[in-house]
Amino acid sequence: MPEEYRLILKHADEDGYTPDIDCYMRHGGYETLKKALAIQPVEMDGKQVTPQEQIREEVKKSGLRGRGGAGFSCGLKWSFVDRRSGKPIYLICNADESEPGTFKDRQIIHKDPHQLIEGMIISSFANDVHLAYIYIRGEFPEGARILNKALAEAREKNFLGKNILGSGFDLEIYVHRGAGAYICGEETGLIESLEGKRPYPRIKPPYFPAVLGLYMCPTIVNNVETLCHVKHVMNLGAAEYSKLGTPNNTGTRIVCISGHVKKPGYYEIQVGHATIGQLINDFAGGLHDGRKLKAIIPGGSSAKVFKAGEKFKIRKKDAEGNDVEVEMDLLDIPYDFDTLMAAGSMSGSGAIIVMDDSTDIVEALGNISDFYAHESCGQCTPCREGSLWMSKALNRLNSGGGRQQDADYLLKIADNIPGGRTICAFGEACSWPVQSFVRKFKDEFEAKGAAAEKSREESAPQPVPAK
Amino acid sequence: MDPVFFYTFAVLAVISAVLVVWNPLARNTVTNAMFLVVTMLSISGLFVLLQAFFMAAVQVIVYAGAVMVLFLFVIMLLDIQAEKKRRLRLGGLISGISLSVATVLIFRNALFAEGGADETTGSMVFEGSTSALGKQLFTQYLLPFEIISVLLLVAMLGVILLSKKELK
Amino acid sequence: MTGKIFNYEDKRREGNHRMAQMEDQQDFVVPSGLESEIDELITHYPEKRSASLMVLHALQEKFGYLSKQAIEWTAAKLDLEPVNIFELVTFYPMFRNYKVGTTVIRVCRTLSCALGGSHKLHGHLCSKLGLDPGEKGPQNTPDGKFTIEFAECLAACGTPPVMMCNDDFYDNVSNQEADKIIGKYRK
Amino acid sequence: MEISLNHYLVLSSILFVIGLCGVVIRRNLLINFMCLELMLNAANLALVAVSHFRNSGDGQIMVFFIITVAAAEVAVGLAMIVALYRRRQDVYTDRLNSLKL
Amino acid sequence: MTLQDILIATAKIVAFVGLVLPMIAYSVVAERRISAAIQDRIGPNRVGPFGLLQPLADGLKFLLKEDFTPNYVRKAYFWMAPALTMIPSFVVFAVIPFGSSLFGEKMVIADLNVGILFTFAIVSLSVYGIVLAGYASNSKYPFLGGIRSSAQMISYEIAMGMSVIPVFMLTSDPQFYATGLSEAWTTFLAGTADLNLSRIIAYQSGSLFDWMIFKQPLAFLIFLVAAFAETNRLPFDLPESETELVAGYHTEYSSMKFALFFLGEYAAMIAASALMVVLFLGGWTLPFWGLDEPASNLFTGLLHIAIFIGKLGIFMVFFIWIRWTLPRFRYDQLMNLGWKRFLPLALANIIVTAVWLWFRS
Amino acid sequence: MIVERKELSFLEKTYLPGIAQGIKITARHFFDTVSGRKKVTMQYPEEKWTVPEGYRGAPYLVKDQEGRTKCVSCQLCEFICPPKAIKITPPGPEVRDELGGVEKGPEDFEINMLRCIFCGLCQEVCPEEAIFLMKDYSLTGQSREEMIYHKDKLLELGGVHNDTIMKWKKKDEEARQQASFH
Amino acid sequence: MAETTTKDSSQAVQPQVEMVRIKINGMEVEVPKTQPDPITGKPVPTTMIQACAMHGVDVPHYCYHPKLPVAGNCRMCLVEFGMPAVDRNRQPVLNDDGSPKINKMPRPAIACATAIAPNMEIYADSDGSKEMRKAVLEFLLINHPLDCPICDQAGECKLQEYSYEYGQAESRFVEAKVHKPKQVDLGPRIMLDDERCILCSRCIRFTRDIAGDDALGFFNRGSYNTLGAYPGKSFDNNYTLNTVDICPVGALTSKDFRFRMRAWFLKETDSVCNSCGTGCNTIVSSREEVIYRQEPRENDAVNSSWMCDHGRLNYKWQASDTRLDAVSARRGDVREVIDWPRVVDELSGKLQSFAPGEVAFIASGQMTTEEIFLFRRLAEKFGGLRESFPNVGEGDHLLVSADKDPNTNGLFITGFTPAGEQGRNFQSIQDGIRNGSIKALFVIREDLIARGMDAGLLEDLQLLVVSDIHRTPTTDAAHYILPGCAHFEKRGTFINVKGRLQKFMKAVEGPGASRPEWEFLHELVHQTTGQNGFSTIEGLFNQMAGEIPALAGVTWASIGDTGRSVELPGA
Repeated sequence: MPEEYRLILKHADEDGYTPDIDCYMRHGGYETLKKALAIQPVEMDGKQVTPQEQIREEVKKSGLRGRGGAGFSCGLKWSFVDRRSGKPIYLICNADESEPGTFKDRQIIHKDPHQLIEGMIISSFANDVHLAYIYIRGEFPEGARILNKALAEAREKNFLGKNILGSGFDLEIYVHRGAGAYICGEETGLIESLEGKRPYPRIKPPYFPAVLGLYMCPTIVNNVETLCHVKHVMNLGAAEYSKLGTPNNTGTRIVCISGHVKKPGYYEIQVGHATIGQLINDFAGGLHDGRKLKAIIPGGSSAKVFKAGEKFKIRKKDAEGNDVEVEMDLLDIPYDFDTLMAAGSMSGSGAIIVMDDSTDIVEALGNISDFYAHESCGQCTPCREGSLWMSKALNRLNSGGGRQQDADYLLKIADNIPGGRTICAFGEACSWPVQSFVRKFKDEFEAKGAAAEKSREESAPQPVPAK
Repeated sequence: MDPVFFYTFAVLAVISAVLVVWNPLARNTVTNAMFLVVTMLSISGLFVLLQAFFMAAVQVIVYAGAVMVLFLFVIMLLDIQAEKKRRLRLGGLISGISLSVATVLIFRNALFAEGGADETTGSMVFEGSTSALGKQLFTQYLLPFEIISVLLLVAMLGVILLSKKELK
Repeated sequence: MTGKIFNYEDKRREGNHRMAQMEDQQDFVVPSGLESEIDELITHYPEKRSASLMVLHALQEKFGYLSKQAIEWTAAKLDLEPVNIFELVTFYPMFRNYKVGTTVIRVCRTLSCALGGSHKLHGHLCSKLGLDPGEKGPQNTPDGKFTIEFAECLAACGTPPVMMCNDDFYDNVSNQEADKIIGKYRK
Repeated sequence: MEISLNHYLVLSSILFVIGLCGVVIRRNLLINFMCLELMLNAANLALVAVSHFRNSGDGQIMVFFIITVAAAEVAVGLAMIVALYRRRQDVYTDRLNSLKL
Repeated sequence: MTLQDILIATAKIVAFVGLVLPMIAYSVVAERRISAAIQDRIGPNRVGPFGLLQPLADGLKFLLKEDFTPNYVRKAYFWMAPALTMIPSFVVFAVIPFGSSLFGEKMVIADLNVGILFTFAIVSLSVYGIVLAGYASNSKYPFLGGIRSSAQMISYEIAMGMSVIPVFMLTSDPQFYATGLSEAWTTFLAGTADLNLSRIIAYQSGSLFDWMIFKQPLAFLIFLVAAFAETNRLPFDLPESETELVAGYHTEYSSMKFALFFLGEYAAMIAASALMVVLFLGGWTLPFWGLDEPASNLFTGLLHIAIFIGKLGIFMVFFIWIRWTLPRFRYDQLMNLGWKRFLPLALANIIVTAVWLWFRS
Repeated sequence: MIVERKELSFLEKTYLPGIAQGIKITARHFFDTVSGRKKVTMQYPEEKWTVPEGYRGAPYLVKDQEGRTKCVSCQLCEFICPPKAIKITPPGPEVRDELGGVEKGPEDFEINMLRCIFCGLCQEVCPEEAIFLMKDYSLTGQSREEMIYHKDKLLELGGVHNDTIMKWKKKDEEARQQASFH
Repeated sequence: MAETTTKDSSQAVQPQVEMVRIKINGMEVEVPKTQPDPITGKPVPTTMIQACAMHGVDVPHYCYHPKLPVAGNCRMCLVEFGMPAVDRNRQPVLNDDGSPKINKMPRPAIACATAIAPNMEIYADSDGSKEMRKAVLEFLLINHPLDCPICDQAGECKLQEYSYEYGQAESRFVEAKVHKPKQVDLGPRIMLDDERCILCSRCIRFTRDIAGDDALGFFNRGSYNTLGAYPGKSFDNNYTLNTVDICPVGALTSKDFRFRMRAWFLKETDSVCNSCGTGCNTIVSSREEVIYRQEPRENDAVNSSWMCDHGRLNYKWQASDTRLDAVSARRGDVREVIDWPRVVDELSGKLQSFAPGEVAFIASGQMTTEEIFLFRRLAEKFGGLRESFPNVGEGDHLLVSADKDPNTNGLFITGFTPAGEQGRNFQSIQDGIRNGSIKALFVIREDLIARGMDAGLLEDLQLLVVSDIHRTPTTDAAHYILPGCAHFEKRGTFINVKGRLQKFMKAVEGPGASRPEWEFLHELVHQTTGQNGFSTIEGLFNQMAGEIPALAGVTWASIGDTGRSVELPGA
């Protein structure tokens, strides 16, 4: 059984580890920052390479992938930033952790806020950012307080403010609180929200944050965990860091396991070093006694569901770099970015939700669907109307008004929402669960609908839902 | 009586034939066609004088009753407007007149040559009896008759093909 | 785990329809301390408008809800039209433009917590406070002390069921624990 | 005065010449066509007259064939005129001067 | 041709017209009364006893109404057309034997050897009246009526002509003439040739089943239907269909000109009925009481005329009856029926008859 | 809807039986009338003609079960009316309470019965099923004005239409279930 | 769309833009690489929808409006498209025949916001694109109340049009619809029906970005999103009714037009607003000689697609009770109704009986250019003083001009009153009447008593001829009243404050005996000067253009629907 490899949460659950700056500095905090600020320009290929460029190169080389959901390369994201416009560049830490099933950011912020702040300062330095924000969910008032306190401490120690540690680098970080909107986790929605508007995601093109972000200036939006990793990349060096995990899926990541397991919680593992089965059975203690696995949502509620016992044919590169096709059991799939993608789902924000055989799958989907209907911002048509439609249909199905054709009915609705038809990825997020649940558990949906039809028939003359 | 009828019909035929070709009063194609009908009927009358009753009837049925109705039908269908007054083509006029003169000359030779056709009395033996005509048609002229019938069939097919909307 | 774990009689959204009903707060005065705090907040942003969420948070913390006057005050403060602020207030479920109890209990209803028994917890709390357990929208106790409502994911899915009382967060809430918490806030 | 064969032949040739003139001079396709019929009729008249005066049925049989052919010709000809008109909206020969219709 | 011939012919014509015109008039009354009865109405019953003077009133009305000539009509044709419609219908009567003989005169105006050809020739001309009326009116409904009628008439003429050929094939049968005819008939038919209409009557004399209607039922059927089409009667009244063409070719006509169309139509009906009586119903004969021989005295002569008129009446009533029974055909149906049904049927009938005759000989 | 046509037998294809049948029917009428077995006249107005199913008589307006005018003054009938016999006066912008929850109703609705050709297009086009061709055929009046039927008269003549749609009621209930706006 | 802007002057000023070759529905076309931004006017990349519109391909859309910023939220304009393929080195991949290889993109793009790129292929009519439209329409319609019979927009509703074209006939939706507030009173001129709203945000963008009054917003969230104004705050700026025009559905309705007439009955006439000197192009909708509404007509050189509420609603006077509808002559104390031929006869006789200079002429900026031209001729004939009054009010930053007369420049350009000399002769005329040197006055469309003339002074005149459209104290004093026509009732031209010559068409008939002024002026000129003029407006205009240097070369036909600029005297 693979061991946990704690990088971010190294000290988090240690006894006596407190979120204040002294404790952090005792454990070697802010050393990496000092190291980074001390980097000297070097000559390479006859060109002057600034320290900032060196850090960015380092992050790029480390293969660090965003931990927010999409798994996009962090170094690449930074490289898109428009540095020639002359407009200020902003950094925003996306701490609007709203994906159901995910609770890692809360741990980081509550237990080790300075790690985040250090990562942000390094990232800001690397990207010439002088004003950064932490957009934290409204539901984390405690987190906001902790962060504010940590920021004040850092400011006091001159890790923030003017001329940080004498390097001539200025940076200010502020905490901005959201107010309970899932859509603020979408980076352009977040930017709009930060600008004080309704968090309607922006159309891309033309409003790519890296070019036209906050106040129409280039903006970097990174997840909490990603920014923490930046610190560790700089600490370990890109080469060392990229040895963690598997190629192209480097580093560690925090996996949040919830649902019907004995020991739900967060486990930091090297990416790809543990399979889903190991995560559920070994780390999380397996299912409750006497229960059988029914379904797994591998990456937050918007990821496509896996049905217990599914087998996958996955193309991957073997040791010699040849493409081979491997058949894998669901529980044998390594928990990394690419394999899950190949299996038709995604690792998303690293949240595994486990459902055992006591779960009514239709009701579970109803719950998810309700969530998305509630959280749809209502800006663009397919998601606005489709999410509520699906939720209404599922509510009807669950409250005894179902029809046998409701499974197809749901699929037809869900198929009209994703695939680039909406402004942001919320369209996919709300339709993928419906598509995957209904496709994989169609018999249950149809059985429920048929049962409802039958009972209505028996208790006639109750009116059938008007067609 | 005969000369009276002959001249009546002959004059009628010639006058209306001229009016078919050139009508100073009306420039309407229907009028032309109607005068042609009159010509046809006159000729039919002449056939009667010549004791060719069957031919007379066929002349009326086919020419006046069918062919000319077809002409009228086409004229009306195509909605052919009255012609504008147009200058005659000089070339056409010259060639027309010269052709006519030539034809008249040719005919003159045939008509008024020595020993020309100047019979005045046809005997009444072949008096246009329909049955006699029929017998001759179906015995002596059977082959041409059949050929003609094939011709009619071919014409029919041709017309159907032509009048289809799209010629492909 | 028995019986239905989810309750679909969802009338929660009724709150959304209260847009036209704005609470009038005749005695709305922003204390100078709060105002200077807000002025400080505004300096955090290059553009004033950005501060609107933080200002609204601050006002709601002080008054418990956002009245008509609060919205108009905010708009004036940030050089905006009131409609701009009202758009935000109606969008974000954490902002309330209606009066609530002194303690607002928010129970997470999203999948992990639902699997972990949050509906049971909600039902327990309601019956304890004498409210309708079937109702999912916000409900005030007659004494005005408590408001209970469902909330979407509170991001502590590993320790269900979870709830928040005002700004305080409680996870792994058993029925007994819930009773204790209520007792604590009743004082 | 007796009416002789010559009378008929003269009449027939007059009609024939009129028809011929018409064909040559007129430019309206339909009228050309009518004149053709006129010429055929003139020929018919001559044939019937000859048949009568020469006392044989052959002339009439000939006429019978001519009438049949004429009917076929009229049907085909008019169909062609109609087809032509559909394409060109015109029945004047001098304007139908391009080989490719 | 002697003066006496001319006088006799004139007398016959006068007598015949004197017979036909009232028939037309009263067939109009009959039409109105019968249609009324069929539609549970009463019909004209005010003028004279039982409305018998109605034709008089109608005629008066036609005469006194304003004769309105619309602007923009083609005047010459407009005036000519009604006459052209009426004349052929009357001319057809010339060859119809409407009785055996009176005072030794055959009761037919012109006893032509090509009688049937004559009738077809004339019938084929009757289309001009309608076509020209349509053309002359310079108005779209009459125009459409004219176009329709020309196509319809040409089409049905062919079927009609084809349908009677077997009849004449039978009557020209040499065997029949060798054996079948009585002396009275032989003298009566002296000097007539094959296509003479009296010969047909002679052929049909004898027994009831010698009537062509029984010998050539198919020919009768086709002829009957074609007769309906040729006279523009329902169900083939497309040239004048009121509902679509607003009376078609005579829309623009009024007063006496309209009356001429009307007369023409009924005259044509009577002519067609008369033809059918002659061709298929044994003409003026009846197969009993010796009425199938040419008349030898005045009484039988008159009786023959009465028989003829009686038979004619049956057809007239049939014409009228059908009008109130069947709906109008659609134009394509009409053409289909003519070309694709009747023409092949008529041809087949000819062949069958020919084969039968060939086998018999 | 597609009507299946049954294949005709040979005899039927000749139409002769059909024609014979037709002649039979007309003959029956003829002889009935001629023999006087059937009375040709009817003692109108004491005796009234029984109007057959599907008869198109005069168009009238109807109310729904709660007595509301069903017409919402959309003016489609006015648009489609071939002889332009219908004239609707729209209500104008004022919100009216007397309509009973119906957002819009006609201020006046005129049908000129002298112009009306009873074609039924108004009934066919009506999206609210508010106008119906009734079986009235003897419309009389002493002046042209009298023959222009106005809204009140049309509604009175039309009466209540008992349909099952109950659009406004359903709308009300649905809205009330979700939240109240009134 | 953009190409409808006037071709003559505005096009020439713009710098030449680079052209890009793209394919739309398989048809190869060239489009400019950039387009001016609707608000700032700066060049921005041409979008797919603009490119399609330039070549006559209609991409259905709701939220997109050519004159507003792009929102991209309705998703109706989603189209499939293809881009030239590139290999690893960003070099274009070529087909065998050397043409660039086009890869169809896996995800569609919204045509309203996606910029065109060289060799791009837009598949606006592909099955995939149509399928997406169908889906979007279904989503839009599930919560739409479908109350077309009630809705004022029916007949000009985009939802109806596109449903007909792209939608499906049946609804699959069996759930309860979301119900939102109906008959919301947004402001004095606007009524909102939230259930019909498809949340395209056009109105919000218009009021925020064009009218500059951020009054509208969306409340709530998701499918419960509701358009509204801040409770208790009235949506009341001078441009509110434009939101009704741009609303693609019937959510925003004009209280003035609400439930008054169905769109399909209305006859539309091109006209020009006469409320101020801007001369907004309008469409006057009328049915059976009643005007029901006035809407802006697109003209980028004048009013873009907008119009102020005041001008739009300023048509009611056309049907007012005070309209003059009879020609009358005052004989002593008795007013006699006479007919036009007689009044022209009498007037020309009487006018000619005065010595030169004894008749003064007063015109108005409400008259059409042709009428002023004829009036000047008449005045020149009698050599009298000429006068017109300035009419100044308040203007604004957008469309409302301070000059309240639509044709002040017409007065200047025809030389009736030279520029800057309005109102200068009034005193002299009054003095002239007083001292008897002026014996007659011919006034058109001006109430002298309201301008401060003493009513008694008018009594001193031997002849007072007044032509107006409404009854005024001056008309009451007149010897002859000549009822004129409102600009809705005749044809003519106005020249706006910026010197744009625009023509307007006749929408309705004038009341009673009223007659376009140019008609009787033409007759008067003809009878008094013997000059022959033209008896049609086209001929009259062309004749005028020949005599006025500023209009040289202009003909009635060449004015076009959107007018043309003319040189202003002194400009």
